[in-house]
Amino acid sequence: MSEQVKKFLYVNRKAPYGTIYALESLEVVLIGAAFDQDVSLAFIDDGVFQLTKGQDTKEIGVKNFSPTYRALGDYEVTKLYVEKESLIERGLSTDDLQELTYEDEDDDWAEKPSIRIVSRKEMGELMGNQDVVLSF
Amino acid sequence: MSEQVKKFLYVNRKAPYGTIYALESLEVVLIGAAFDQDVSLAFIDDGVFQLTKGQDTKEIGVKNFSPTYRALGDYEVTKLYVEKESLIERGLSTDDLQELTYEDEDDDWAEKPSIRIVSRKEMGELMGNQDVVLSF
Amino acid sequence: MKFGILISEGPYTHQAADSAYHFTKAALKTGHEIDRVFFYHDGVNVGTRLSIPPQDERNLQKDWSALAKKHEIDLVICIAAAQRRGLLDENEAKRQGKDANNIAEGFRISGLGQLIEMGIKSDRLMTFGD
Amino acid sequence: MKFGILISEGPYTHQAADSAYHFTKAALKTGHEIDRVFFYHDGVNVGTRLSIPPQDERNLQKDWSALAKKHEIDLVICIAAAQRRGLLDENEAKRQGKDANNIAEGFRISGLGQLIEMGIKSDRLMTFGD
Amino acid sequence: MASLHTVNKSPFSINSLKSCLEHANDGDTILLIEDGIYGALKGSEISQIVADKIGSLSIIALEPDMKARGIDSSKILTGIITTNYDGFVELAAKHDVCQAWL
Amino acid sequence: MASLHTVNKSPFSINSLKSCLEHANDGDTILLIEDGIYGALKGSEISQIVADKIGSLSIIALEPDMKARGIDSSKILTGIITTNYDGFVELAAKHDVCQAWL
Repeated sequence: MSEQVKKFLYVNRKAPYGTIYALESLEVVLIGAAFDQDVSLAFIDDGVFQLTKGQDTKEIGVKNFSPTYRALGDYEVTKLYVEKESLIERGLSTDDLQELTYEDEDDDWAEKPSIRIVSRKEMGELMGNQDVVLSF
Repeated sequence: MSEQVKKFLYVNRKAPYGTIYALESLEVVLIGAAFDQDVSLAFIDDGVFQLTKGQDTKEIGVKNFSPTYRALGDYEVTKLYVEKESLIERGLSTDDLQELTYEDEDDDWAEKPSIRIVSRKEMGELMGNQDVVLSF
Repeated sequence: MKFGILISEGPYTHQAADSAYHFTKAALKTGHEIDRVFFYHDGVNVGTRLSIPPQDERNLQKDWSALAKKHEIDLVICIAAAQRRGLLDENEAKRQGKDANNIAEGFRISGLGQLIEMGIKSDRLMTFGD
Repeated sequence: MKFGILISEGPYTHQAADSAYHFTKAALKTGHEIDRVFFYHDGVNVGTRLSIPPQDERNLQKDWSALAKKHEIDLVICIAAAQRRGLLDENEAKRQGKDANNIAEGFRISGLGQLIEMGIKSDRLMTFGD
Repeated sequence: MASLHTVNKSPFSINSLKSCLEHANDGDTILLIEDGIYGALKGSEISQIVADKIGSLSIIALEPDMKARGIDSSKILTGIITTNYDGFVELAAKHDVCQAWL
Repeated sequence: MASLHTVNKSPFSINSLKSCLEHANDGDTILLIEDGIYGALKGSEISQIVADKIGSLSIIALEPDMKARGIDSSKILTGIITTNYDGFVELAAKHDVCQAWL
């Protein structure tokens, strides 16, 4: 099924919990990981809120899916591009984000960060260099 | 059922057709008219687009409900407050809006305009002087 | 004090039905009355008994049905909004020639007049939507 | 050229299902192929046969079913999204112990893999949503 | 008369909070719920607009929604207080009317 | 490579058009559909931001959605052209990838 390798970009622009898009985007990413495509995730605008640490949803009765981002490395989803300007506009810094890592099989399974902070200009260029863009 | 007369304000903040809120708001207003309450409609932000003239929905296959606003006078819904600043921000003037009128039974059925252009400050004061506010 | 609750968005997709549920529980706990909850727009979809949320998630339909039963709350689904979106009770299904219905226990279908009446009779009308 | 279509919002509430329909018709008319339409998020609600829109409005479920039949388009509803929202076929209803189903003719329920596959196999993936 | 306004949208994506701030009357209360709680963040590009209104308006954030989103009191503007669902009910009861900015 | 971006939200309510304009690359096309066509209006508070991009980007508005909303060509910015659904399909085919700003 997957002779062809395409560049897939998942663009996340919405905050978690207020709407379901962040969760259902993650569900696509997890299933998509089985297809051996070249996968990247982009977090821009309110999408950067998905990656914040310390989420505790007990009192709103909704499932906390933020730990799932930490599992992405095991699914070989290792390129999470986070836009610097989106963080700054929201008063956030990289310290507010979860630490996400993966083990690089080409580098003796060294643990490496999955989150790559990029500028808005770099994010635009990344978007322009894809075969399939899925927006959430 | 309606011994009590309350001030009802319907606040319309969304554009027509892209989403259903404008249409379903109008459906509430029409049903609500039977209850003999003191009804006002507010059009602010993108809600002002609901009242523009010349809407022609044939090519998108969606029902054009803009003529229904002209029927509101017959339902004794005669106070449609439109915010001046919202028009200006969108490059609109009152010339872009439908002419909506009602016949004033207290004034020998004289035909009078239903649309009242108000400032943002006046709109805020109107909102603060209601018993029930329904938002769409 | 008597509250009326208007829910304007479907379950899971927006948090509105959750927020309304937590508000309603808190109101009842602190000694207030909830007469009626009115479901409009996509809110009508809260009342389908066919939803099957994942086991580790809340079940909003069941939560609302249980709360309504316990506290005798009137759960009213707008008929016009429900027809557009495919939420039917047995009578409506029969009348419209449909071979199935999907309304859940504790919900009933009625007209928009019930929303206006709720606005008139309640001390405060609370809207949860998108 | 081969297009894949992703519909992410429910009918009537958002214009997405309309826009996707007009795009699909235009693509077919101008000589392109539409392999599959994938319904995700509230888009799954396009596939209920229980909706009864007002007589003077379009019927999006019937429009999609007819277009799919005429042009042999695969209309796929995401199973995970559908379960949350109460959209079931006969098998799912049986498996889950539900007493009714509501899927319309021409639609089928399947997994998210069908969306990824559509992305791989189509020349362009078009998203219509909110 | 005083109104309780609820805002449930992120101010970075949607204009609800901005519109609410421009329409609320002195003495009104704005309760930030769901994604609306992001309007309480300090150091953001819209913080100053919110801060300028604190005082003439009472601005309150719903704790359960803050916690869900990983935001504690240290991250929000001085002068914004927090409450829980019981407090939400109390606010609704003590204001004359409630208006939702959807 | 060039992308076709679709924007279906009113720029007065939601930040999709703004974000799209800031991320699109020179030579890309933005197609305004549904409530997105309000982004083509001239004389609005956001017109200048859009006008500044015309040239480096191609900005196109979907006629059926303009007509539905009572907007004719006289009301839109110079340099924005219009198309119908057939044109939408052609645009999608001739760009390398399509990205929806929801």
